[in-house]
Amino acid sequence: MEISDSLSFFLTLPLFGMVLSLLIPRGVQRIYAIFASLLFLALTVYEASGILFAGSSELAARLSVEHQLLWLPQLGSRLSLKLDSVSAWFVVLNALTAVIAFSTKGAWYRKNPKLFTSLGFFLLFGLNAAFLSLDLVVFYLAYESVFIPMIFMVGVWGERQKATAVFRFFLMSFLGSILMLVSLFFLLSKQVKSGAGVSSHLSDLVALSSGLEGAEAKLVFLGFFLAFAIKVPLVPFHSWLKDVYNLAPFPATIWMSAILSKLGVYGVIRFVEPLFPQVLGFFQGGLLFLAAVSVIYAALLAYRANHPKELLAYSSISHLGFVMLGVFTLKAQGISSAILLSVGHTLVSALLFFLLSKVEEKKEGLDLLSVHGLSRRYPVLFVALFVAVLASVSLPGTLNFAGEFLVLLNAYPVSAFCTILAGFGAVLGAAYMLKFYQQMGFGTPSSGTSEQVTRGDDLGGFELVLVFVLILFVFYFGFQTSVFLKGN
Amino acid sequence: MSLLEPWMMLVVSMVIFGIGLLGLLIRKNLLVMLMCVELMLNGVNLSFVAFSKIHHSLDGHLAVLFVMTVAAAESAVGLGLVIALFRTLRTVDSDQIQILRD
Amino acid sequence: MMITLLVLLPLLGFFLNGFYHFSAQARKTEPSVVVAGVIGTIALFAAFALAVVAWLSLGKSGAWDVGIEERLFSWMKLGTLHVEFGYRLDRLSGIFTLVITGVGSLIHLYSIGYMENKGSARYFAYLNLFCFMMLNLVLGSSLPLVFLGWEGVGLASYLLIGFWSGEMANIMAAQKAFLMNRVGDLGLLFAMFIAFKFAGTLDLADLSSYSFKPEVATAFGLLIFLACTGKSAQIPLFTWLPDAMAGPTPVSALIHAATMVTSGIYLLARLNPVMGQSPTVLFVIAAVGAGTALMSAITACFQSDIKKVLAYSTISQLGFMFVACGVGSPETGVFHVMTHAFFKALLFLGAGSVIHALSGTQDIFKMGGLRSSLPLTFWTFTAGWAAILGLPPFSGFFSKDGILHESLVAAHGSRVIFAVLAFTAFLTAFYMTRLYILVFFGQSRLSEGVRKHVHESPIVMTLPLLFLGLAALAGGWFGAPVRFESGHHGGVGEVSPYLIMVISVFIAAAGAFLGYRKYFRSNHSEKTRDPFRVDEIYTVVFGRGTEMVASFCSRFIEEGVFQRILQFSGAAVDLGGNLFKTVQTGSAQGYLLMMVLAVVALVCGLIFGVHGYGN
Amino acid sequence: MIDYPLLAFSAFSTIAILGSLMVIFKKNPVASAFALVAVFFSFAGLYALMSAHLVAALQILVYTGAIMVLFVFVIMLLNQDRPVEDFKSSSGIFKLLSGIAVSGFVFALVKVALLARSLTPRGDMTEEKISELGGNVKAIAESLFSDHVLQFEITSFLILAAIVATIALAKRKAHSGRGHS
Repeated sequence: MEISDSLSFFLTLPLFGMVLSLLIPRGVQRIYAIFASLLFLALTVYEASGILFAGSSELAARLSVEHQLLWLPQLGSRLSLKLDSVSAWFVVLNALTAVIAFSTKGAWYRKNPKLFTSLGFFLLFGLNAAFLSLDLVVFYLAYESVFIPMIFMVGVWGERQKATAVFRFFLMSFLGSILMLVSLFFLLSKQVKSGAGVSSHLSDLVALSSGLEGAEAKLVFLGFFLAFAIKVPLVPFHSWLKDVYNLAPFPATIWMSAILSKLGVYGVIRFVEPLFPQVLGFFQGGLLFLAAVSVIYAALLAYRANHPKELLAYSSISHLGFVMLGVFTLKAQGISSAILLSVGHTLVSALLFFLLSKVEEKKEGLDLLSVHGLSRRYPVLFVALFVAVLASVSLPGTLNFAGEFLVLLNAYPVSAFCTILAGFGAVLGAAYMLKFYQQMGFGTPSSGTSEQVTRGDDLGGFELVLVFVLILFVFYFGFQTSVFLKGN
Repeated sequence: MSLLEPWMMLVVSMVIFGIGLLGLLIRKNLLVMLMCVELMLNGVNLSFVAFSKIHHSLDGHLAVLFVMTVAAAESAVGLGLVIALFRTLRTVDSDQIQILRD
Repeated sequence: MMITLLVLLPLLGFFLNGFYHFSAQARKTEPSVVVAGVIGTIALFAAFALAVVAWLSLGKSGAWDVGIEERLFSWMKLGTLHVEFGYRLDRLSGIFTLVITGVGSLIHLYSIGYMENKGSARYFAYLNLFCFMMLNLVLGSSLPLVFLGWEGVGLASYLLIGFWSGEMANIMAAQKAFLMNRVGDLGLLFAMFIAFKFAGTLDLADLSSYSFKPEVATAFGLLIFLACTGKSAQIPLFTWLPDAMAGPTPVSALIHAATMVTSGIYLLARLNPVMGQSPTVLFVIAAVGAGTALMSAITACFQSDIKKVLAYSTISQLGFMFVACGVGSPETGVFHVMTHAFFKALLFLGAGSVIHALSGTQDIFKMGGLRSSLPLTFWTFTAGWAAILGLPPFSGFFSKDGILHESLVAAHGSRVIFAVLAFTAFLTAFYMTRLYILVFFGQSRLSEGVRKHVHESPIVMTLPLLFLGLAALAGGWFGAPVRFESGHHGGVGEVSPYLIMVISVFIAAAGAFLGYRKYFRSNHSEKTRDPFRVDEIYTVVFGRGTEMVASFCSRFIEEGVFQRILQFSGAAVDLGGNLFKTVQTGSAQGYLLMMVLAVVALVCGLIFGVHGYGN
Repeated sequence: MIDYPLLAFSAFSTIAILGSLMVIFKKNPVASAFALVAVFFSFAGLYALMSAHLVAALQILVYTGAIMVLFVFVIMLLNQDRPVEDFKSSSGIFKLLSGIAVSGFVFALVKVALLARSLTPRGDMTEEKISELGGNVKAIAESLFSDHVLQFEITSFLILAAIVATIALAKRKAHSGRGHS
């Protein structure tokens, strides 16, 4: 069997990049990683552009490609990749996130850079496999494999009590994955019993799961749902996140908040929704409430947070609450809006963490209680940070506004109460983001930071271009939302 | 015709294997434990040949040849290790050798 | 594309100035205030010229619904929702556009004199950004676009209030403004959801002609009104405006007096047909407007900061406008918006001129006798004073009178509201006279250091003052055509407008006289007081409240429950590990035994009985 | 008529079993080693009974000739000053459990062995075929150097590795020994 399909490069190229990174000298690892990921981004956009910018959903559907390759016949598992208007965005975001994460500077390029770059490319590979696969076994494997580089990154370049963080991360994620695995095997064994051939392809499992009923369906649903709810995370399942975001090195944080969290969103949209439409409908009220509570509760926690990473971590939960609110409307429009918002969130949270990493790189501390007045030292950096903050509080004109607005607009007819509850998150969001920016940017500079602005310290060169392009995206797509919303 | 049948060989081989296993379980002397491993290997070899006989095939014999090679290599390395351990720890008691435990 | 161009010109100014700012920074120089100011002013002035042309092209029909519409592109299209990005200029938005660009360009001009070189390009960039957003607000053809402007002006206001970011107090004031506005914005957001759910459209023209069910109309109207209270500083969301005076004075004149704070009136006037569908909403608007007018007028009497007095006065005047909308006569409200923009901008710029002359002193009890040293400022300020008092023939006379009259005779007018407004007018006369006299008359109470530097402002500052003085004087004369159709009479029946005029002039004279008597010879200073302490209550209830809820969440729920569960689960795994650790004796033979036992069990299982498992 | 093969089998197997028991129950490792030699010889006899002549020869060469000599060498080389606390150190319950486990194991294995009675031949290497091919040794050699040549070559690597490992162990010993004393 040979892979001659156009989609396979999404998987093979990152692996190739990973191998290559082991051969590249240490000194040029960063340049190599940025260059390679940019190249990959360009290829990805080229490959996906037909679908992304198709004028209508029909055209996009026609352009979607599916590729199959049987590889685990015992489980009926095929390497079944599909690029359609849902996965295309996530694949592009994945490549983009890699570029941003590789562009950070720090210990990971000093201590064992080869490991770092190869882990990054492996992550790219795993996430692409997860986003493209229609086969649940392959998806599960990819979903789990993503976990490995994350653990390594936190473990090798993390701060202080990283062991605890990694342990908690592992515990929660593993719990979720195991539940998903149990549910998956339950479905497969059902299939065996029913006498039909084994196949873990989504469409075959959909046919099966529609036959499940009552408590059985609900339990299987919960298995899948909990795994994704932990990954996103939704509020009662979020407790692992604080420490991990806090202690992880910046690229890992960027990856986690920008794209790993989307894996949960994507899982719900791609798998849970078609597999368990009735059960989702049954739980809808509760799920919407959970999403709204996530928004508010995480916003309150962010308001209390004293460390910017922690604050942004909670803000990430809060925004993903909006995304999930859109998903749980269970309507095509709501889900489209949720995808729109998650694209916005990916761009903005990656941008925020990236800029924060730049602040840290300048050897400034990162404590909101002690670090002040940096905007004078790094004017360009802080202008960019301010724009990112504005996008994060979803100022109209940004992509995040369009997403949040449409999510709430579509959620309102479904549950006015949850929409209003989530809406207050917007006010709190402004409160904590402004607090974050003001504490760092304004006020009297803390001791050790001189008043003098030294150029060259500030954002410049490639980083400036990257940030500028990201900001441009956020605003351009904020107005050109039709790219995302074709036909629905 | 002789009443000797290959299954009898099998029984012997398994008894020898069991004795070797028992020795491995209850003896603490590393040297004796290595001997017990040899016993078990021999037991297996015997059953290889016996099955070979039953099946009218020579593959069992070949397997025995390979097992012997491995056994020779194993005992050489094993005994080397024992000597090394004895040099550093002055004992061949398997219970005393616990440097990897903690 | 005239209107689009008109909107985009300030945006161009914003980018040019922003670029100028950064390029100057790259060259390690301070941007020149003249260059930055000229860029900003020309952008605005060109926009004003375009606005005049556009206004004239509307024709003289005077009909409300004639408008020029320009559609640019499709913004959001999802399901039945279709939001066009487009602008629409009709009479209502035309008036606002003229005021924004006209007063705006004067204030830009004034700022050239007022601002120093330091950070001036940034300042003018923000100011241009504000004008761009404000134009979006009034010209946007659909609610989301209005919302874009709505939040955008909030942002610009945030940036400008906190312009002098060296002091944390300014930043906190800016933050307060932004957050309170954000609460109000929620109202607009939810109103949009309701509108879309029931009317299926967010287009302003479609929406105003849609008739809602009564309870929906009430909910929609109240939410819109909530938004307006935020932006226009009405009860309950008014406490940010006095704090917003932390920004540069021209900013206070432009944003917090002439334009942004009147956007609430714009929205109410724009959606008047929908508001009219619910008497409850109208009543609430009128009551809140009257209450705010009275309350802030009382508070203004106790202020000693010249800008704070004007700020409370602005809130009070906005209350008048809300009453006009609430009694069912938004056109008088809009008329007052216009005249108020003239005279309040004038007053603020005059105050700015005074502050500029006194090197930053803002306490009116440390001024006095400035009439001779600042003649031009004095005379223009007098025009503003007369206009806000409502003395004929100044502009305020026509518009304020109109509101007083309408509050009595319009469809939803009543005596109580009229009485409250009349009393407020009396208080207005009192505190404005107090301010006027304390600043310009009597003995000088300046400190020695300041006195030496007192000087009249440069021409770029006095020129706008003159223009605005002229507008404050004559701005009301062509107000008659703005009072389009005052047809629907209800309230308390016919009352002669002339009677109201007489009453109002009398009230103003009485208030002014009282102020004159009390302060002309008085020398003792008063402390600033807030008789209602609303701000403090808000700080406690909402500031601390949020703080407490947040810390409850983080301390008890997060640390106490979620993190602890995680710790426990970690401990449970540890415990399990320790349990199994006892099996791991480290004795190889122990492991071997276990292995053998397991194999025996397996083999026995395979041999005896469990055949055929899995088949 | 005396069934010589059966007689020989009984003799060899009795020696083998008794010898192995001695291997595990003799306290002195030297005694164990000599018992093991006896076991190996009797195994060679058993192979010969099954006409596996090559294996029988190799058994004597490799096991008795090489491996056992190695063992005896090592025993002498170590020259233990104090005997290993052999049987005393494991607890009674451990020994009991071991006994039960192993007898269960052997029981199960014998059960399997008895199943072999019903097996039917699957290959074609009958006695006649082997003698036709030129004898046991030649037949095995043919198979070894044609079908299984790869495995054969790999074993050479294994042996090479073993040699290297042993030498490395010996060398380290010399170093650490100097450092130690």
